[in-house]
Amino acid sequence: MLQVLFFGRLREELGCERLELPASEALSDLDRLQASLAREHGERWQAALAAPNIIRALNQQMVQGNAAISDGDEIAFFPPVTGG
Amino acid sequence: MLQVLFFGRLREELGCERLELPASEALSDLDRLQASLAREHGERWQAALAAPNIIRALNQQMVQGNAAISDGDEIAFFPPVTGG
Amino acid sequence: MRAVLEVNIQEADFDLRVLQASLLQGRAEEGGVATFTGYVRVNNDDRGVQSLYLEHYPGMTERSILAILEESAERWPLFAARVVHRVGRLQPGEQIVWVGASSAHREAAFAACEFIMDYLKTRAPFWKKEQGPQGEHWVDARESDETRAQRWQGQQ
Amino acid sequence: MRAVLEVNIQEADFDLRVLQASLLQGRAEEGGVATFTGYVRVNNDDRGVQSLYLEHYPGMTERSILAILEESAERWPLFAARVVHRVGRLQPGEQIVWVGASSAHREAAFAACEFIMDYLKTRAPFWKKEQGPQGEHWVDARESDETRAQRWQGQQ
Repeated sequence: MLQVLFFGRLREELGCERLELPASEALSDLDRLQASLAREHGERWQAALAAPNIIRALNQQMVQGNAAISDGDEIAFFPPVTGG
Repeated sequence: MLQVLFFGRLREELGCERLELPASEALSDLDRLQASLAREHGERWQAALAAPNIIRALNQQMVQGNAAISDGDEIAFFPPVTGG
Repeated sequence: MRAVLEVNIQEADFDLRVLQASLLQGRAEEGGVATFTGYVRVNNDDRGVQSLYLEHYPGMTERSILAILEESAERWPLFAARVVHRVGRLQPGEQIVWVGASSAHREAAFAACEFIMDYLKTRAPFWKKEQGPQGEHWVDARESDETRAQRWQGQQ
Repeated sequence: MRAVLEVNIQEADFDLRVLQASLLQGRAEEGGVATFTGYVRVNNDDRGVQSLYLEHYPGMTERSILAILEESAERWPLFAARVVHRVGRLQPGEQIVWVGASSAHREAAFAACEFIMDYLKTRAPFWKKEQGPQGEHWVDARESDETRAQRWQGQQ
């Protein structure tokens, strides 16, 4: 399974904090996962996941660009951070 | 009168913390005062006041180079500072 | 000598004196401790902030800050470095974040402390939401924070 | 808005929490407080320092540090800046000096704090004398301190 997490404004826009999805060939990298999430859950998800500044983390590390994902991975999507 | 103060290692070398001198034409600037002090108080003063890194303050402000002094002024001689 | 690094993510407030003492551990030498403390904006602008909610990503938060501390200890000769960051609901004027670094060289302590804050602002997964009389809204990231973080890259 | 500036020269130890609170005075905004604390070297090198004596030039000390604080407040947008410096006899590990600066911009707080320390090290009339098993000696000024102070000149 893939654990998919959402935080901050994006979590609110999606109305979703956490998803579990079966790992599959169709979800083999971050770009494919994000496109699938945008496609499968209606207009709100499509709009929110199209934001240009979404940050992605794979197994709790920020990723620049795309990256392969596999069964057991934890993937997070979130807006730019504002701590400190 | 001129108030002349010494601090730190220089104070110890001279064995003197404070001097009062009558203002005079012969002590009209910092260079002349320092030369006079070196000349009038024996070898120890001459050696100690010849140190190249002595800092001078006039009325509690550090002075770079020479400066005129006049009656009522407070002059201090001291080694490089080591606070903080 | 390995630097002592510590990260605390907590709802509770923190005590500056206790934190600072934890950076010394009997190893104070010439030099010292540099710190930075961030506070919740007070209710003095037109938005009238009444409270702040800090969301974070448990697990990644601790990991990402520890990675920042490790990088700071590679760049500068530190005795210790520590970050305490609060989460949950905070009131105006309250302490949010504390960063401290100790070193025999004060320039190392200052640089590490500023580096840690700059990276924390752009690399650690926290999100601020402000509550005011007109409702609540998410705080936007500031470009200046990203610019400040980037100036450390390619620099030793 | 004029920055609140304060200098304390004292034999007594100081309380970090009280000092930090004095920099805020109900005006904390986004940004925060940067501080630096210097300590007496501990007895861990071959010279074996047992105690330290801090001599100063009463009157000029306060004046020169206030001038440094005023210059820092001209260079950066500060709410407040403060220096506490101890004099007299101190034991290894004790706090000697505390510098704090508060600002809405953390980079201003950091820069002011470091500027004040660099200038203090080279412009304020203090002299350290160490006491150890081989007797006592005056601490020599370090060239690196003068170099660090000079880098602020001609820089805004």
